[in-house]
Amino acid sequence: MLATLLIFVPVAAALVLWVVPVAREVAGGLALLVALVEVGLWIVALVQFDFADDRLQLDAEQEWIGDLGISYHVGFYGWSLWLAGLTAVVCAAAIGFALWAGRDRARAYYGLMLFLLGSIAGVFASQDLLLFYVFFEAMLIPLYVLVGVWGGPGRVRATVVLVIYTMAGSLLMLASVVAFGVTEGTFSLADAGTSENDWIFLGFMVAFAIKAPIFPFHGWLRAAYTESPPEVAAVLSGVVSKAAVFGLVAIVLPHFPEPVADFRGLVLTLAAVGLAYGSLLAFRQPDVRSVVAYSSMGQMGLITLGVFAVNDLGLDGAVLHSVTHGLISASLFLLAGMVIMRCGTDAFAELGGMAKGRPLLATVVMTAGILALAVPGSANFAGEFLILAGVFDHGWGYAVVGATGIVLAAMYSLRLISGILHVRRGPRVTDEARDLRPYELALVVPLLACLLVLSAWPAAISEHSFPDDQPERAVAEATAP
Amino acid sequence: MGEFLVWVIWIAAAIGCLGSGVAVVTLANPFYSALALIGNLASLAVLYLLASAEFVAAAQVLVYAGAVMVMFLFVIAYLGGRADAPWAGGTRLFQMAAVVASAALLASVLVAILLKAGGRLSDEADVERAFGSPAGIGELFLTDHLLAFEITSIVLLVAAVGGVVLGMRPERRPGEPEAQP
Amino acid sequence: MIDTPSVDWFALSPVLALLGASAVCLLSAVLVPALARRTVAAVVAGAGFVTAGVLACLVFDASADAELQIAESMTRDRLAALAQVILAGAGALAVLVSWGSKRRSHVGEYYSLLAAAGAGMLFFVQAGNLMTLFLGLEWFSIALYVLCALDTEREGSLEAGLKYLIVGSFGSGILLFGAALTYGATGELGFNQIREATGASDPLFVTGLAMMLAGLAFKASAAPFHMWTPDVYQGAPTPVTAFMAAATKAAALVVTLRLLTVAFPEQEAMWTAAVAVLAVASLAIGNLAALAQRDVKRMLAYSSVSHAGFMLIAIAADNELGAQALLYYLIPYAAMSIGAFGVVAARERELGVDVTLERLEGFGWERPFFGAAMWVFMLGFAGFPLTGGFLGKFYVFAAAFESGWWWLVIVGALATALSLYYYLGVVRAMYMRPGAAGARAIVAGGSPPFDPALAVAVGVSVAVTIGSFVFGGPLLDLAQEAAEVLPFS
Amino acid sequence: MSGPGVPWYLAVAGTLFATGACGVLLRRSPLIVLLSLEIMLNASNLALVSFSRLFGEMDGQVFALAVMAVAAAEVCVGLGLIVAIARRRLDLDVDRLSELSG
Amino acid sequence: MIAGAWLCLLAPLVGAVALTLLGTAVPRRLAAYLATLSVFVGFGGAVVSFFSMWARDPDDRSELSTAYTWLAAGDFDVGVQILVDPLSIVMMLVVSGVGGLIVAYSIGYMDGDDEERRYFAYMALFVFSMLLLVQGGNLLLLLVGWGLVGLASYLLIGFWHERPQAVAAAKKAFVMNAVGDATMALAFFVIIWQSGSLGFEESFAAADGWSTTTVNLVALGLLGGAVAKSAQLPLHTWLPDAMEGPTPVSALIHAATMVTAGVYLIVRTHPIFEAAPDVQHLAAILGAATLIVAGLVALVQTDVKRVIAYSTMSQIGYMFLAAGIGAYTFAIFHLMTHAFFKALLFMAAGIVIHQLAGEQDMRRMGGLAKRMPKTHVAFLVGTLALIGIPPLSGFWSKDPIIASALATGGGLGWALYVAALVGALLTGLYAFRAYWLVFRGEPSELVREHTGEHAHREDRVVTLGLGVPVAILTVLAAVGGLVEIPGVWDPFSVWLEVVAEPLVHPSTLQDYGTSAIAVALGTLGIYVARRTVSAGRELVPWPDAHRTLEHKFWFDELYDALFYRPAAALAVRLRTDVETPLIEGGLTEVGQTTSEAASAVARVQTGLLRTYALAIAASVVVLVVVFVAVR
Repeated sequence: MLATLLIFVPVAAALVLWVVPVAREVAGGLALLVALVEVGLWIVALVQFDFADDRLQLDAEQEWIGDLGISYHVGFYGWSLWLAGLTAVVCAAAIGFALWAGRDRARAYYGLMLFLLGSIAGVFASQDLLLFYVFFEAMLIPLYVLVGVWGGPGRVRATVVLVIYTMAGSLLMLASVVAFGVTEGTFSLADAGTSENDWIFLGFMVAFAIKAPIFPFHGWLRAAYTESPPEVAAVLSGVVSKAAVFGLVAIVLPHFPEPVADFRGLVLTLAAVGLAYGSLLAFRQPDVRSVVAYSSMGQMGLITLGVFAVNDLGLDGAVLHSVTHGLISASLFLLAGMVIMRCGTDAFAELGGMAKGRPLLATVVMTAGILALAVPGSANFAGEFLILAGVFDHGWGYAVVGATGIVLAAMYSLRLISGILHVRRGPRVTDEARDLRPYELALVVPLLACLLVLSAWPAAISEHSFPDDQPERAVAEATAP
Repeated sequence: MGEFLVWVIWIAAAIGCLGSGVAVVTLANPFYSALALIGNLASLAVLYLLASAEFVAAAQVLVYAGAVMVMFLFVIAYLGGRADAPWAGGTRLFQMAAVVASAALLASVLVAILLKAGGRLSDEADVERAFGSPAGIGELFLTDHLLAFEITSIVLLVAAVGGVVLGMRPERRPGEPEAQP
Repeated sequence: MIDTPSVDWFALSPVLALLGASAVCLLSAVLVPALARRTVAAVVAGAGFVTAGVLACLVFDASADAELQIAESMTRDRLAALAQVILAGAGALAVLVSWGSKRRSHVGEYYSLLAAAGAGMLFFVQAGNLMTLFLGLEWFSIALYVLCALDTEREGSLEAGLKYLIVGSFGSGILLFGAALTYGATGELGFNQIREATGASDPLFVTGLAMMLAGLAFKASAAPFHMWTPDVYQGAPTPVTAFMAAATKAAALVVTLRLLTVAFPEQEAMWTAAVAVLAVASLAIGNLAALAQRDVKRMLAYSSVSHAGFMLIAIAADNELGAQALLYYLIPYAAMSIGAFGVVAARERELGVDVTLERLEGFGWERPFFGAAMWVFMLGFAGFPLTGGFLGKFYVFAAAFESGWWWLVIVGALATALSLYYYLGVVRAMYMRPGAAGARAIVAGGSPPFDPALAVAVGVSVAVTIGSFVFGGPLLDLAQEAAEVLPFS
Repeated sequence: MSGPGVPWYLAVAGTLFATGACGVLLRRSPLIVLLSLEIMLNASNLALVSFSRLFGEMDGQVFALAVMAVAAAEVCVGLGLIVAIARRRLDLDVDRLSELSG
Repeated sequence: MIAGAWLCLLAPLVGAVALTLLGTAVPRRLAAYLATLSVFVGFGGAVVSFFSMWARDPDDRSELSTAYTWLAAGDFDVGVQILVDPLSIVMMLVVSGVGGLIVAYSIGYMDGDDEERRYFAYMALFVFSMLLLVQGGNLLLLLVGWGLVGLASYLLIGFWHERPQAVAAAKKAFVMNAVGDATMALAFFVIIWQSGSLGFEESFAAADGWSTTTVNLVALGLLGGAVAKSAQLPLHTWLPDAMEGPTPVSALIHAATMVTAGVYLIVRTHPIFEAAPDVQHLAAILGAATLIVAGLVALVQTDVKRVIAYSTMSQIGYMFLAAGIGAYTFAIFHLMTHAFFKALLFMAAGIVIHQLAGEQDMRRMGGLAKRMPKTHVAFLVGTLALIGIPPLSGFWSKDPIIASALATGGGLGWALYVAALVGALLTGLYAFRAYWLVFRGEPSELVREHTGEHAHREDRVVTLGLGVPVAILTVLAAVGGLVEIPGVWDPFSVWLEVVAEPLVHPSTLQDYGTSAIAVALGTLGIYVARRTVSAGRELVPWPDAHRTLEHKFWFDELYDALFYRPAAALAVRLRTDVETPLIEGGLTEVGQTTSEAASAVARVQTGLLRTYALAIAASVVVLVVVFVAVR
């Protein structure tokens, strides 16, 4: 029941916003309120959730299309609950940011944001293959408009590439969904068996590889992340990309054990290449958002490494890192947005020296940057460590690349921090560029606070994701040599 | 003897039919083309007769060659039969393609017929004298093909309405803007 | 004494209702004063379509078992009834879209022809033998030829009318010749009798099949028989285009399905392959050509070609799931088509010129309702979830996969990805290039009159588009009941 | 039946059909295109009539009669259109009717 | 005892967090006091732990305390746990004690800086991190502390963030340390892979059963981390640059505590190194190489802080040497005394620098002995302790290391022995050169300007509180070595032996003989340095050699050419040659191809009726032909 509420409360609010003509302030306030309610609902869900129980919880099921075995079936496992929580928190911050930045055409905007929130929650809750696909695609609808209408000057191309590229992947996945569901006779994730078909597997993989994105399927990435409004980029990189993680863990691993084993080398290689490639590119990008964009790509490669390690360490690490990466990349995008609001640009060439006289900004940017580089002790580090320790089973090379990634992450994160904060004052940094306001702090600090709390106790997630009898165990057994 | 005569008539009608058909397609002036079509229809009527379709043949001459073609001629006369060279317009390549396509259509149909010719096609049923008579046809129209009969009338009605609507001078009040969709 | 056959008036009642409406409209053109003519004619035509739809529902309900009547010239079954419901619904929406058009002349005749065309389609899907098939086809075709050309003031309309007439007659001629050859090969006209009479490898028979397939594909505007479609859709009055896009295709595809599966089961290897090839060609050509369009109606025309491709995949699947998919697909497709053309009509009436993508600029923000509706239709066409278009595509893919046409599924998926560019292009034009000065300058005479009928039509279309997704289960059950009448092996 | 057999009729029908098609493909005057279409329909009629004779059943003849009516209907609409076009002082040339393209 | 240890760990953390959260709500001075207080509370905790540990039986001097599970996945779990044993207590005392003194010193030193509060928050964070490093009860927590000290180091080196060199140095330090973190992490992955745990006990116990390759890999990974953190060859280049930070930072992080963490790591994980003797010897060799190279480079440096920095590298080289040959107790002993005298040197230099308004170039100093007598005494004590002149602390701790090298024997032992002795000579040279340049000779223009009419300023420095910590450290540097006198008493070794039993035990003869040689060499160095410097000559008169030393053996240039530039170039090349043309350009190309195809298809649609009919006719023909053919 709670799962249903998590999905449809924001969707209903979106419909209300679209239909009822309210003032822009009211629209924004309502949206923020609903987003906070969503966070509250999630907390209720967290409290009600029994992590010792490995069954689906907070679930609801309603037959939808009987003859093909399709139903509206939602619910959470421990690990997907965390992803839902990430969604609620990041979306609330993003909506808060939008409220502060003052987006025009408020009703349309906030409605779309809420719709996006609902559909992402739907992705993480769905337990039916077709339902998953529905939400997976539904996410794109608001994203398309949000980027296309409220984005930067290159938004049209960005949206075209984003939507067509990701849809091309999703449609191949639809083919796979059809093939798998028809073969199995059901679309229920719980009831469906396993498949040995490489092609069906590849259909899913391509979709998730594009969504994540994994090298070399990331052509849409830079344009989409840099042309979006910052808060949309925050949701896009922080949360939407995690839909791929959900897909991999909920669909690919349990239902395609043999293809997973066969293609593991390839996927791990691509993920490792993506990690190194994204990190390297991030190191030489000219502006803040591009850096975050490519670093996101690298981190998604890392998460993929963890998922395809298919063992406790890798999977727990992947979930943990999904959450932490979601929080940190959202924070960084929001911070980039705040910098842009002040200086009109996020190009390093025109920034710098902002630490002087802006202690709050400096502290927050520094904290975010340090978390982003996964300094040991941070939750990000914990996730990264688990993932690499997990993937070590499958070859030390991946771990070596991952370790290189640690160094590269340090390089680009420090460059990012210094580019904003340090050395001489950039040409666009004027005295009007004030320190962070309390409202802005209220947006970013909770995200960072979540991360710090998780840093103190990463086991909160890593220990409460996959209870006994995990799906990945089955995979491991099926694929044991 | 009767056989021979039938053959002669048949061949004459077939030649007339095909020749006039070619004439319709190739003559420059629509007026002559229309006249050629009348010839074509008439020779077809002969073929119908030879195939024991008396009523159809009669209808062909009366309805088709009579009524329809008269309408045609009226329109041609109304518009002034402007000449139109059959080989004008379009590239050479296109014309070649058109002819080749028609020839291919012909060839494929003929091949299909040829492949079948030895079989059932040569095995004609015996028919009574009444075959093809108005009575027989009328009965069919009222029984098995009742619906078809009714529909034919509707089709004609629709066409009539359409012809009237299209051919009518548009009622336009002075100063009225052009009609919009 | 001739034994006149007993006629199942109930089964014919939808057709008759529309014919009656058509006749009343025609009379109104003469009897009703000019001022009230539009109201009377439109209401009568609308009522005719609604009545026909309701009656078709009743027939659906009462026809659990399929029946052949009057020497197989007519079929009474759920397949036909469901198709009739869809067609009648499309007609009713088309009437609503037509209401606001600024037509001054021939109003009565217009609605009369619209109702007549609808009646023809309703009859067409009931056809049980080759003769009724041909006659039904000509019935609605002739009405449509006239409707296309009815704006005699506009060159484009006349051009569309003549093109449609000539190419259409050419197509009908081929269909007729094919029917003749089929008759020659079997000596039978009824579909079921043909199935029983056939020898599988009869050259005349397969030639006939090929030609009839071509003729029907022509009506469904499947590539490469589609080339008339963009020209005619663009030139014809927009409400007529809406009706044609939704209804003609639906009727033609349902009849294609019926003819192929009922009369030609033994040639299935042959025609499924042919239909698959047509489907691929339609998907490729329709989508590619649509990419290059600036005129929205023309773009939608090409999009209808690509959708014909999708639905042909369902036919090529040659299984019950495919039939179900086709029948379901038609529901949202018809709604989306009419809705989309309805929105185009709204813009057209606002600007007084043809609607190009450039002229849609800012439309979404100026007219939020129409903008949002168009958004829904485009998403539906593109097969996004939350619209029936998605479930339709999904079922088509499922059907194709079930009969082993996995590569058709891939082609369909890629084609959909391609189609996104232009569907979203419409959204892009409406929302993302706000208010170019040029578009406002040509608005004819200030703000357009509120057109409740059009709004209702678009609203209903949206409701059907989304509703068919949410209530996909029950609708698919209906489609399945309809599909059951077909004799799949 | 005496005289030529059904295949001969069919041969004539086929040839006629191809001739009509050729006319549609080649000619620019809509009037002659209409005439060519009539030829195509008549070719079908000839086939129907000969098949009707082949099977000794009159269905084909009935069909042919219906086709005749349809042909008349098409001509009626076609001529109406041509008149309307002529009234708009447009060239009676199907090649000139190519505003709608692309 | 455990409570004391926890208090020691958490007090600085509380201080750091409180300062960060309170921000400008606390006055600057109060912030400074809070930080100092928190560190001294930590020191108090450490002292408590020390005494309660002292009271225990030597076999029972180890306790592991787990607060909660920090990270867990499947069977793998790591707690927030601290290990209290003699080794960690020594380290706790040094870190919190010396740290407390340096933080107290900072109160005066940083007085008036714009961002004092931030500074003290960072300092407290550093002390917490360092304590976590030494107290961490498992390898992962050790790595966490390891990373956090690197972070604090980064923050503090770059504290003056408007100075480009400072920011660059901070980044360089962090990145080089990240390399070390990465190799350590890799070693840990191997350990997890092999033993499924990161607990000290479990992994050390498992190490015996590993293959040579495995254990070598693990040890190499750990050594990589140690080398990076302790600025040993070849990952040493960041340390001199790190002198861009405030001087107390240099004293605390880059002399007394953090940089010696590598030594702690080797001692802590000695079972692994002992299982991989080749790698352990490598550590010794690297230490020896570093002590010579750093000593040589220090001969020509002109920046007083850099001289001390190189001397730090050099001294840590001794410690590595000791750890590498298994003289663990001496390594830690030297670590402790080094913390005293090196912190003292830095703080004394800091006073000088403070006095001279930030000037760090020794060539512009001179003659300060009379003008700043107290500072002079402190510096001199530090210098002599560094050189190893008895009875100062350095003498007691360095000579046993050299003697242990002798006791190791073999070719390696002799080589190390010679290197260590050469190092002693070098130490005397560079240390006394610095002393002479700064304090003796004629006062320079600069010195006169800043000390002439304001001679009382040293007093002001004292009143600011700089004097007290320096005085304490002076005492410690002087007498801190007396806890271990070879042949007389060895409580320090006994204290530590329960943690790490040394592999070598130099005989008394070796000890005293070596001491004699070392002291002689040191004195020789002093003498030569004094002669040369007072004559105004360079210690290294040969131009080529001088230039090589000035360029620090071209390590920076080498790394720049080997790693940084290729990486940056690769990043740029990837963008220009892969990302833009292939990944993004590929999409554009697909788009263009599609739109070309689209216009081609649209061109076919000529608008000419007859082409439409032709298409239909042709298609029908094809259909018919195919159907008839395949029927």
